[in-house]
Amino acid sequence: MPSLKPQSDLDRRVALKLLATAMAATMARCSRPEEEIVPYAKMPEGLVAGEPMRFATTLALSGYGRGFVGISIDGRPIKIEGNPKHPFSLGATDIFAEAEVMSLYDPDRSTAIRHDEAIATWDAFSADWGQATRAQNGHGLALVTNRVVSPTTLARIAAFKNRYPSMRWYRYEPVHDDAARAGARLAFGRVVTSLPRWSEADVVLSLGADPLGHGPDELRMARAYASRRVLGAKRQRIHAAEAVWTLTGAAADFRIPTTPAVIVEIARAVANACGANLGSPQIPEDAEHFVERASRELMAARGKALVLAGESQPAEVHAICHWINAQLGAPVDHLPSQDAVENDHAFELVALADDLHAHRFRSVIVADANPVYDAPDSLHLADGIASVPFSAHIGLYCDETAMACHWHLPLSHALESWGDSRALDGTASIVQPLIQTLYPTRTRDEYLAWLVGEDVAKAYDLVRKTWQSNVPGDFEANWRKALNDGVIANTAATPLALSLKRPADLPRAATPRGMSLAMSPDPSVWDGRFANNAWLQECSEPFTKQVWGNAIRIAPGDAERLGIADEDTVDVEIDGKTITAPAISMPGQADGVIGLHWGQGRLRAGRIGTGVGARVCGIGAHPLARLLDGAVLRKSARSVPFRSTQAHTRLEGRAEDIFQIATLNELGHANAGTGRRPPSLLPVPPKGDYAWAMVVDTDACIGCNACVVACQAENNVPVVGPEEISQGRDMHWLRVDAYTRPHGYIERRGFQPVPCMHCEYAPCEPVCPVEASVHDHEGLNVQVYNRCIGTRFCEANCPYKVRRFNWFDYSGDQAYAGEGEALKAQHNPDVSARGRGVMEKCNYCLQRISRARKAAEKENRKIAEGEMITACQAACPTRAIHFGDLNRTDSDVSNLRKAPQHYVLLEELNTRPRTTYLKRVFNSDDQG
Amino acid sequence: MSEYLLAEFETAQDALTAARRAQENGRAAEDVLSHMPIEGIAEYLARPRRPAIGWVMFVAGALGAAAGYFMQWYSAVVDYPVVSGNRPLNSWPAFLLVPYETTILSAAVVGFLAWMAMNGLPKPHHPLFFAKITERAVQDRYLLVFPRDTALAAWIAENLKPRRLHEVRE
Amino acid sequence: MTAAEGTKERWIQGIQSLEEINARISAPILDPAHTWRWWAALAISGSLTLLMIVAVTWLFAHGIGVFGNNTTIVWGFPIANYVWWLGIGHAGTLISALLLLTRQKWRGSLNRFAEAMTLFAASMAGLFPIFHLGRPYYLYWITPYPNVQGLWPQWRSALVWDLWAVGTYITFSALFWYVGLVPDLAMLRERARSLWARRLYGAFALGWRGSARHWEIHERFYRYMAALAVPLVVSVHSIVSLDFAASLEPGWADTIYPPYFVIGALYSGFAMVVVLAAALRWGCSFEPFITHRHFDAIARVLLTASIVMGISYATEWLWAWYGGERPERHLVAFLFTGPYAPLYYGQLLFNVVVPQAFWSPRVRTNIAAVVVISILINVGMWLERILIVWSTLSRDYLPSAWRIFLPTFWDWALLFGSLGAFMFLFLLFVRILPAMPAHELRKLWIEENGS
Amino acid sequence: MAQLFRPGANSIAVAVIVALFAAPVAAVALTYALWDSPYATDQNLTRAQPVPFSHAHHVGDLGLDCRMCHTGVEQAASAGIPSTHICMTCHSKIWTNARMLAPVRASYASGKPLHWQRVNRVPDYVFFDHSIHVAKGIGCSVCHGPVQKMALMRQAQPLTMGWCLECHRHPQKYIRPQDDVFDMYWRTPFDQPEQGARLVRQYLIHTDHLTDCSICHR
Repeated sequence: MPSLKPQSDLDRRVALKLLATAMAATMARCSRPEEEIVPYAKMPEGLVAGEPMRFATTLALSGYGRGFVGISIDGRPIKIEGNPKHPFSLGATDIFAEAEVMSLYDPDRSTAIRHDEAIATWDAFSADWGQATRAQNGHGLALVTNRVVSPTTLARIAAFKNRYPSMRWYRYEPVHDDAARAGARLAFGRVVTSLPRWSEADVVLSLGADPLGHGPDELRMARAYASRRVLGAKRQRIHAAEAVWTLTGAAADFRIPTTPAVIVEIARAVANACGANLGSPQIPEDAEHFVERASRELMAARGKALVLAGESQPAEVHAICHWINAQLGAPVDHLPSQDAVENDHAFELVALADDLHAHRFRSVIVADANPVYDAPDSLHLADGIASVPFSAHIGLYCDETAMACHWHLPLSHALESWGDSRALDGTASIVQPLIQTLYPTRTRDEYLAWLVGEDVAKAYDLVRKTWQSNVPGDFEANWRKALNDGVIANTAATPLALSLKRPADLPRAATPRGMSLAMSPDPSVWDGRFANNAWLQECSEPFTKQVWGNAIRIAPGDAERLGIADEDTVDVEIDGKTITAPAISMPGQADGVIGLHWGQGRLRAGRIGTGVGARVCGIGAHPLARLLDGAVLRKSARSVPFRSTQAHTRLEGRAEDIFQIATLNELGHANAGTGRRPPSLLPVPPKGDYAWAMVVDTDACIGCNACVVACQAENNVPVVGPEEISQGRDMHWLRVDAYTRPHGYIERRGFQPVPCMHCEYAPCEPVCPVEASVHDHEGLNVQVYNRCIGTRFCEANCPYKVRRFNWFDYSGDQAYAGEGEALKAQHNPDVSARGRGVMEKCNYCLQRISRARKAAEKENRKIAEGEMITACQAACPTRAIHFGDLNRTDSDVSNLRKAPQHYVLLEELNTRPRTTYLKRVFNSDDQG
Repeated sequence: MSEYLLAEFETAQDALTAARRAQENGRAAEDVLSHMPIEGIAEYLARPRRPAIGWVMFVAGALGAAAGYFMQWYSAVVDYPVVSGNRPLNSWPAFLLVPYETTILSAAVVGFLAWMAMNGLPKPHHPLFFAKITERAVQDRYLLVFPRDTALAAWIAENLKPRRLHEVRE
Repeated sequence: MTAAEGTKERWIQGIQSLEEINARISAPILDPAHTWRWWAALAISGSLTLLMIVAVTWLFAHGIGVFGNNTTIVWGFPIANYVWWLGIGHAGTLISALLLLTRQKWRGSLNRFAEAMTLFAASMAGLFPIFHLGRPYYLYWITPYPNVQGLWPQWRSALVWDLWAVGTYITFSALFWYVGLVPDLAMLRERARSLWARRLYGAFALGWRGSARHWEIHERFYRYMAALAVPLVVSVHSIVSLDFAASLEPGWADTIYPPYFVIGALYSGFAMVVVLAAALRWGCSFEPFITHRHFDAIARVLLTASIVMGISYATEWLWAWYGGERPERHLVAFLFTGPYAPLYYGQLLFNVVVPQAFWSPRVRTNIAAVVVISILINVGMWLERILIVWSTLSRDYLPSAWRIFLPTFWDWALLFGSLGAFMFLFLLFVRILPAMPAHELRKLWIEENGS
Repeated sequence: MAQLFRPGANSIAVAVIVALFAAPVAAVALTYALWDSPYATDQNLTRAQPVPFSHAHHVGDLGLDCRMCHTGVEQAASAGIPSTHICMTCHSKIWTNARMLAPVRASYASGKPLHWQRVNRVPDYVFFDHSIHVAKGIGCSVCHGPVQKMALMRQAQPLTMGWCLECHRHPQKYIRPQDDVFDMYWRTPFDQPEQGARLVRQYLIHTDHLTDCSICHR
């Protein structure tokens, strides 16, 4: 592996300081500092200085592995991209994968062994460990982990159990699937993983489910979803009944906001329609039409109809959905669960707490988990762990749990580790490091091996050992292929043929006392493990556009009833526990339901994440619950700022022009766009070798933000921090505007990614006094940072407001929480870091265009269609972003520009944008 | 080494009449020193001339305009053409504003220089300052300036009736 | 105006001799009375100037993030202050030039200090675009100068036009002012007591001795300059207005902007002249030169201007409605109902309603009243400038980009600091240079009283 | 006796006025001259190196090809400073114990890289790419000068933007046939005007695009 070598290119801030003295320097000689070039002593294999290298690797989310490709330059990982060969990446990424490079270089990562906070040594630890486990077979020894599906880790745990037979292993995952597991037990008598073949469904009914939301299955689902929305494909009809907005709900053709209790009744009604006899459903009449239509269409589409239940639904509803799907012959595979433990997650967590308080343990190892944060305060885990004589925490950070333990052992980041993992369907892939460990850390497997005395074991050997035993044929060849492809061939599980139990009666949900809390993992920091990642903290929540915190989302009705205005700080009280956060009212959310996100309110996340937002998972008696009743909402005495990157999501009567919506019928009648240009007095643009253009399909876009973080990683876009956000400042080159507008009789929400429009008649250019904003011959509107003097006339005159100004030295001296220095290593060396006082903006990944052009020119050919891919385009799981050359009449973008749903943002200004859009399209009620 | 006679008058009117009479008698004054401009007195002086400062400023302005436009045309069309908002390289309507200003600027600056040159200023030292009375000339008096000459002095005292007659010598 | 008409009708009152004029005019310089007023004023303005220096240091040290600007409202106080100060800077040259060409006698007492005001105000204005820059040390990139990159300014940018307009304007005003000063400097050369003072004034008087030949050239040159000044002044604020009008933003891209800005400039400029005139009259006992009639005359100008402003505002509303473009209409609605509404109503009140009091002669001749109203007008005009900058950027085409501007301490510090610096310079001016054009007043006095 | 100034004052005054108008112009002219001079551009500057490596010896006398040590030049933006191992491929056999080479051997033994002083440098916001220039017939000597004569490496050209533009505007003046790119002794042939124009067409070089800001700055 190449080692992290100091950046050989000149420190950019020095350069800027030099520039700053340019004027004076003309008078007195400016003595430029000597600049050193440090070559390798020994050049690593295959490395060309300054050229990117790509390694297939695996990153886990909630334990399940997804295969990605890591890009490193001069041995520094700088970017994560999708791995087309991996069934759960399909070449796309999500925000968590993109942000891993940020976590890798996080200066707050734990770098040393600690004993009661003080830095300690291996020897001290092993001595103490020996003490704790001497002369016993593991009696009173507990191991706590999150979900484990990695074959190697499972092998290590087996070995551990082998060495300490009577130890107890507790595994729980904060973002769990207990309801689905229980539902499967009811339906099939065993736990299974059910994977819908979404793309095969013509009609989908989602009962509070969010298959398009973040999670281990998002990328596969999103791609399937998009495959039914491309031009010409038979469009899917999606019905969603849900309490709070989900990305799936936003994508649905027909959505109805209902309380969880009503969703149970809807399930009952649909089941009855399929021939079950579960008593008469109690459907409020505003939902009747929805239910009737959904059932009718499901019936009509037998074999191609699918019903999905959400985690917030009780096990019975999941069971019923399995039964309905069976009746409908739904396209869904039931696979053996990769989760090695039979018990449910919440159950295990409670068991752990009970055993701790019963003082059953003399030693506890918490391996890469943070139960003290995840578990509700009612379990008093911190005290429990503290009461154990020997306790050790293995983790990336000195987090809440590390504080409760005596020992803390620093964990290696995935990008510096060898390991393996499995995807939801069992597809195995290797975790391959892109860099040597930055600090003296070890992987989870190494620690586990080491705890049973194999202290020499290196992760690399452990992984190879695992696979030597279960890969037939020439191992070395398969190994190289596995590393190269990022997947291990034929490791996916085969679907089970299961006998289905007839559904027992569906219990009537008791009408909730007080308001109910609908809780889900945070769309930016997930279950809290990414809370110290500045990119993700500044990545806005899809609907509220909130950053750096979590809001209490309430229905407008409740807001009115309780006299709560947007951004008021409110208290949510439940069982004596209180959550305080700013409130935001969400048109289209069910009355009586409060929406909350886990994952914020970390107590010991690091300089970035500590104290941001409110801790939601601490409340309630039932750990990891998705739904709680009996909440009381009231205005708070405290005041917590609501920080968002978009203050206005209503379109103020400009919907027709800005966020355009069409029904399939309207589209049918619309005649195809001609691509003809409106008249202008200005001359025709000069014809260059290429005419780059982008078409963004707002119909495919599900608002997952992957493009935003991908852009940030690719283009060294700095974070600005909460204070600056409150000032109304942000730096994202690509923003996803969230809009809500009534359409027909329902509230529509949609997403509009807005990069620079690269207008042919760019308004920003003629107003720049120094030619810092100019056009090049390939139609790019380029910003020359080093020429910019910061008049900001360009942004003032930009109708799309896509330009971003460095009010402070965000990427250098004045970086938020001193991130600047730490992230030098992550910076993409092909992109300038922008200094204070200059304007910047999207440039269609100019560095990639330039790389592609040079590659082509060296071979005296032109860049091929699809050869040039922007960072946002590469990341997009739904392929909503199309990029290419308008000079080719046959190119993707040229064709899309002729599509009937094609439109130009603010066309009346005749700025001739090169970035254009496809309308959001919905099925209408009538057509089948 | 020049020496003068200064005929002092109380009012502009007296000065004007005196200057005219002197000129009619072929003894036109060299110059008049006054604390304020006196309409039309210049034509009664010896060797009257029409100052051409207006023409100087006009020419300067015209040149300024040409230079202003040329600078823009040369830089934007010839030296380094850059595509800016796809405007024509020679965007003449936009290029008219700078020349407008350069016209006025050069006319004013050149005019100022001409103003000094034609007045022979700066001249902090001037023989006339040897006369104490010149300090009143810039405050409230009127002085007709003649070459020093005894005969002339007598004539002046006789015909022009100055309030006083001063001699200027080293 | 001739001596025939009664003393009431005279522009200079209670003066017995030319010498008295000279004495009164040089008094503030050579033997000042009640200096404590001056020192007090100097102390106040001095401390404000200090505040400005601190603010600028802080600004350059930390970057323009210290302002209240944000991602969409990228322009804020500095631009508004720039436009406002430059507007004030318009009165001086206009008064001396336009009134000279139209042979207005009341010009005499006003032009000298009004021109000084112009210079100082224009200098203040000139500073703000620099404070506003992200990288102020590269300001010179806007100028065409030989450089190793082979680069030029981008001539289509209104900011480049600004540079030339303001640069020309300051240079021009300085020359115009100085040329007018020379004869009076000569007077001071003779009246000053200490040898060094005499030498100093002498040096700047360039050896002016009141020669008839000089006077002839001087008169011509001065009139030509005046003739140039008028189109110049008109062009300057028209070009400034193009910073906004040459864009395609709602509320900015209006053809009415240039005239509207020029009148606005006149308006605020004359208002400031009133304030300074009153101050001089009081502080330097210039009562004989600055009479009620002067205030009355200016008040009439202000009244006219206020009506024109009112019409301009109405025109904007009309166009927004008649043009029918949603963003335009939305913007006007936003002005009346949005968070800036109080400021907007203040603007309308101070700029259009209050000045209507000038219809009454009693108000026009009551100096205190005229001064108060003029101050209000200046406040109103500043509000207009800031709202022009803010409101459009706060309500742009895309609702997703809508934001509100919240000023910071440093925004205010620079505004009031610049006011202090302006006062400071003006106070120095009245103690160093003749605040009244002695030679012109002597001429005027003679015309009014016969020799 | 009311004279404030001596007669000499008149000429002094005139001189002052003239200076007032002439000084700014002179200042700008001087600044430019200075800024374009080697004094500011570091042209012809040599720097002290850990090992006094002589291109004159290796290229001039021994006739080594550039690519032997600068391995990246055809594939990458940076030509690449040779790793110690590359030095030792020869110097493990010849001059094995020359005192001059002690640092190299030390680096080889310890694995700690040598710290060279950069000679040819463009600012970090300029993205110069060796490989494309080499691929399009721009010879090493165009920018690096007669390296084969340089005992110690020095910056042969001003490397100012104006200098870059000259070639980007008129590549035909400098372009060579592929085979001559690494020829340090290449001389502009008499028929360069025709040959240059032909090569520019042959290599598909579009000069209008060559002066786009985005070619070098991102």
